[in-house]
Amino acid sequence: MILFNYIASFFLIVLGLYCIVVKYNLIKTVIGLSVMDYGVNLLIITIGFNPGGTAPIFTAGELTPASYFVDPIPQALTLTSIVIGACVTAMSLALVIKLEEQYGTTDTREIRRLRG
Amino acid sequence: MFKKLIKESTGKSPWLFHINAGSCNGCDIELVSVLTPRYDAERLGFQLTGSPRHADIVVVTGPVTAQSLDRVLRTISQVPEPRCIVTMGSCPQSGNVFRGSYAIAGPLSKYVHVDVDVAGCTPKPEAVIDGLVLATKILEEKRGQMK
Amino acid sequence: MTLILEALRYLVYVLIFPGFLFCFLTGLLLCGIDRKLVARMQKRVGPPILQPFYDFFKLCGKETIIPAAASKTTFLLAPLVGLAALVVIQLFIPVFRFSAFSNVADIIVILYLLLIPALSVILGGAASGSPYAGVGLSREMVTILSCELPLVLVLLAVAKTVGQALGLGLCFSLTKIVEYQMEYGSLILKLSMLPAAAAFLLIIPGETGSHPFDAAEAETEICEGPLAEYSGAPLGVYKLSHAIKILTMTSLFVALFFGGVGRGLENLVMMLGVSGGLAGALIFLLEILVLFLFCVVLTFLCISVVHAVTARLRIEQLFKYYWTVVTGLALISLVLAWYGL
Amino acid sequence: MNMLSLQHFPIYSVMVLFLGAFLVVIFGRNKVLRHSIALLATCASMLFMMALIKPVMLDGEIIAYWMGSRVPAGGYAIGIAMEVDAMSLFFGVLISTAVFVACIYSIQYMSHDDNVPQYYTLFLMLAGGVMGMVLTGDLFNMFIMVEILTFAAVALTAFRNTVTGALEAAFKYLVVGSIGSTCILAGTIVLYAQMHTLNLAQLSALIPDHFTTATKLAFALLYIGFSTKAFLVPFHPLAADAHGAAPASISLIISGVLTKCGIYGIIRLTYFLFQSMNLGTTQFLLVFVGSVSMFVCVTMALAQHDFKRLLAFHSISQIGYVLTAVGLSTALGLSAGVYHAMNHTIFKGLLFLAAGAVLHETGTTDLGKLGGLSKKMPHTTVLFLIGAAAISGIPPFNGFASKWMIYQATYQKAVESGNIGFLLVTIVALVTSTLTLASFVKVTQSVFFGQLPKELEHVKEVPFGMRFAMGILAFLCIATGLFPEQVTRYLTEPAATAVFHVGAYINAAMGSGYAESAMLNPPLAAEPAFIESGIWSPVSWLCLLMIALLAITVVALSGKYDKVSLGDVSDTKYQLFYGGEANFASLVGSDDMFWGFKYNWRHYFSFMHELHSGVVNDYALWAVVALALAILYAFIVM
Repeated sequence: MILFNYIASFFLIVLGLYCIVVKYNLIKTVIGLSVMDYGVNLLIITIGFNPGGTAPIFTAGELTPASYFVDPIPQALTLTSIVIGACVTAMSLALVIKLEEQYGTTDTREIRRLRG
Repeated sequence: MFKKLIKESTGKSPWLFHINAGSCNGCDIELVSVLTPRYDAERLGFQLTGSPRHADIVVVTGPVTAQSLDRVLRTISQVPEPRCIVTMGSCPQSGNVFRGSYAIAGPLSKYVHVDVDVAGCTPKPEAVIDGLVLATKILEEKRGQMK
Repeated sequence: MTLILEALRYLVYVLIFPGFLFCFLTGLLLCGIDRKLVARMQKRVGPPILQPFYDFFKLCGKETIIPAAASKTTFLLAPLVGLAALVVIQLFIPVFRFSAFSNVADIIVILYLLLIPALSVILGGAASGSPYAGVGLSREMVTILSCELPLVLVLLAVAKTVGQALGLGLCFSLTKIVEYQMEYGSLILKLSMLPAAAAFLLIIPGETGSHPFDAAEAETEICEGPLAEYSGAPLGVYKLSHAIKILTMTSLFVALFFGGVGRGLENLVMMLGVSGGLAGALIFLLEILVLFLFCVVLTFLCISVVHAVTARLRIEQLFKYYWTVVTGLALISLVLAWYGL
Repeated sequence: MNMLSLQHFPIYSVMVLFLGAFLVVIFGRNKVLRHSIALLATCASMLFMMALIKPVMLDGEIIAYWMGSRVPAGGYAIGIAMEVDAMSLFFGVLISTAVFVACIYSIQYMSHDDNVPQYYTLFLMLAGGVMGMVLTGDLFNMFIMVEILTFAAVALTAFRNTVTGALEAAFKYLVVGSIGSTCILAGTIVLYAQMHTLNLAQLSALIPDHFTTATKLAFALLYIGFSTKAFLVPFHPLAADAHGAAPASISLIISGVLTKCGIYGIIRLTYFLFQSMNLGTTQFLLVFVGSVSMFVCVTMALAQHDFKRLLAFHSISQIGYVLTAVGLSTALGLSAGVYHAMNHTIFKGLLFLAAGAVLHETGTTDLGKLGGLSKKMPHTTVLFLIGAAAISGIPPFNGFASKWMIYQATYQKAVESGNIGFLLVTIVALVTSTLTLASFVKVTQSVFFGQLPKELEHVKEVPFGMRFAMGILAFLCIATGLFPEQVTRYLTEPAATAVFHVGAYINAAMGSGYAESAMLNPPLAAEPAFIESGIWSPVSWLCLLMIALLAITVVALSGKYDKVSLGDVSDTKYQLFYGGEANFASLVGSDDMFWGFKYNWRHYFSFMHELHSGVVNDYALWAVVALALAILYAFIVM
């Protein structure tokens, strides 16, 4: 099962990159970025996952060396990463709106005043 | 001492700037021939320069056409002091065969003080060298009068 | 007391030998000899050998016009900086065993210092505001670019050869390079250094901006390029800098490839049986004389002959020539030096 | 001051910036308050860093600060740490100074813009992110700081969204920057999966002995992530776009500071985490990428006709120098590399601020439309010339000192290793330096000298505040150039030494004895030797030049050669010589400037022009290809 998670996360990352590279629409580029982010998030959470482990929430005295729980750090990392991903999406969408206003298009092939 | 050195050097190193004021090119070719191995004006320190700012002696050829007058005067004014103006050939002195044409604004001496006239159509290289040496003397004198 | 004497000594270095006065006299003399030689090769009488001196003093006595479009300070200061830099380079180049300031700069520093005179021409031209200067300075810059690559290769080859022989790995100190040659014979005698010397000989006319590599100051097409608006004393300083650059490049060549000659001179004086302080003075004078003779021969080879037999190259031909032929020569030398030949 | 209170300085210097950002949001409407908050925050941050110079640089202390005093227990770093060794501090001092100068400059530079409070908020966020990134001791924190700074930098690039290309540049930067950040995150998490820690010190202790395929993948991912932040080839088009479009004070930060973050990341990655710099393959990777960056970007810069875009390409070219020197893996190389990094921040900052001054007064940075500004803006011209001379490596400015060391280092490496490839690097570096000079000659001629176009007659000198900021940098340019010995002794050599004392870094964070117990070959001793094979004493050289100049001037004046005549343009005598024509505008186009050179390289230039197509997909594709190549390189060769 875990293996499937890894495959899925790498598939998502590659899918996101593919979308960024191949699609000429700004919105699709942003979607590609998000998909790539989710792929990484899935990877993080998979790394921290222990099959059959409990939630890593303990009160004082409850934690023993025999306690079996999922790794809490990747979960914290994922939360941070999700927040950052949301920010990136919001920011890029804001830029897309402005770009559409200025250039009158969302085709990346026409948004190339800076080149050479 | 420096002043004397400079005065003597001025006589030994006159640099030429050549202005073609509508010439037929006869004088221009003769001026170049002055610098060729046969006459070799460089032995006296003469040198053709590319810019009026470097020149001591301005050599004007041609009858000073109305078109060129403004340019000739501007270029002459851009030559630093002390300077000498030499006209070469009959054209800038009298207009030669072009005299009386509506397109001629000459002679040059109407507009600026000309130091040496070398007459002829075209003057022989020997005459040109003679005229230039005369101009050199005038140059040296002018330098002597400067403070 | 010793401090004052030291200071006086350095002042003499800077002002008289090998500094300003030496540069002034020798440079202009070399320039005059060059003009005379070219004239003789063209079957002309030619100007007197002292002609550059006359030119210089005449220019000093002329009016200096500053165009309204020029930036005054840069326009007037640029030629002085260029001249000062050249004098300073001359201080770093050892005259056989004698070197005024040996522990201040190495050959990479000299490589960069050689840029400053050219830059002063560029900066002065730019400050004059003339469009002719614009064209001229762009060509000047391309000339610098062209010469830089082969020059770098030559210097690296020399550094490698000497460094290897001294067991240092590499040697960038010019004094050490000359000392090495005193000990083991001139570098020109080495097989691997022959192409480098040839390349350097070809670099000399390019660096000094003389025929056929004078596209930057082509007086017949772009009115002397960067110097178009200069008149009077600043122009004289530029002419002087040009003359001194001939001296600098040729004496650099002597220091790099003919350093071993100094040993021969010492032996000669020893054989004559002179000893003590007199011998030192004699050697010193001989060295200066020999250096000057070398400079004259090199000027004749690289500047006069080339001037007399070639026509001016276009700027892109110049670039191509330096980055193919001359760089190729220098590269051969570097590879040979690398494998210790 | 005792060590205990000094311990808190790193966190203070990061927090004042974030606090400032927060306060500007609240009190930003008041102009005075806003400026004083920004100035105070950046100044305080700089002072905190300066205060650490003595204990960290000179006494060799390494500060490890654990948030909430959660010190490592049982050999595992549980808490989040800030670890400041000489290398971190070096970059910290550099960055905080640059930020402070940019802040001074901003006050008058941004006075005509709208939404200035937001500008300062983002500016301080950016500064805080950068400071946090170099001072932190935690890999994930590094990622967060990288995200903050990327985010702020993108927003600031798009800040003047009416400027041509600002939004476009921001979007491209965001897309490729996000790919880079994602790479850093993925690399971090792969390392975490292997080592179960995120602390840099502990990772440094664990990775060298557990070098598996997965860590190789992490290396490739982290390398690509950091090189996106440093804009190394093939990410250089982003730098050009972003620097060109951002306000000048932000260009200073992006070029002088963000790129340094990338370099810092790469140093931490290769020297500390993986300790793989003794491998020829890692050296080759860095030196190769560095040399290619330095050459490609300088040629790209030659083809530019926008002032700031040209500067942007140069900044990557100079980063190429830094990376090359760092990749040599010698003490001298590292010292030279960080020295050049410092110098690059100073002179490139100066140049960007000068470009900003031109933009502020004329409203354009197009080289074709400018000219003759030296008569209108004399101070800016002088300051620009100092910067241009420094970046071109003209002695005695600072660029020369560090470049000189880099040449020594590369050539020494070539001789020591017997590898003729390093010799090629020396030659490329020297030629690149001349090409740099060429393109700055072009800028000088087309912006500050030459003819003044009619539209620019009204131009005035920039306000004092902007000149003051530039003056500080110009002073630093000269000072660090004149006293290279002092700079290397007090700043760069401690930083380079810290790199060779990885064991001390680990022990400072994890408790003494940890490195010896956890590692098979603890890298503890290794006193690096800084051997220079050349001679260069700028002060005596400058004295000579001054004496010579003085002597010549005295001779010139004593001969009464001062027949200088000045006049105005109405007198024909003082007009320029145009073959006799009256004054007419004729500019040498900046594109035609080096025709002789470009003609011979025309195929190369047209190829490069085609390649930098400006389409974001292409740049993303380059990123993906670079990632793939890096992974392949790590798997196959390392």
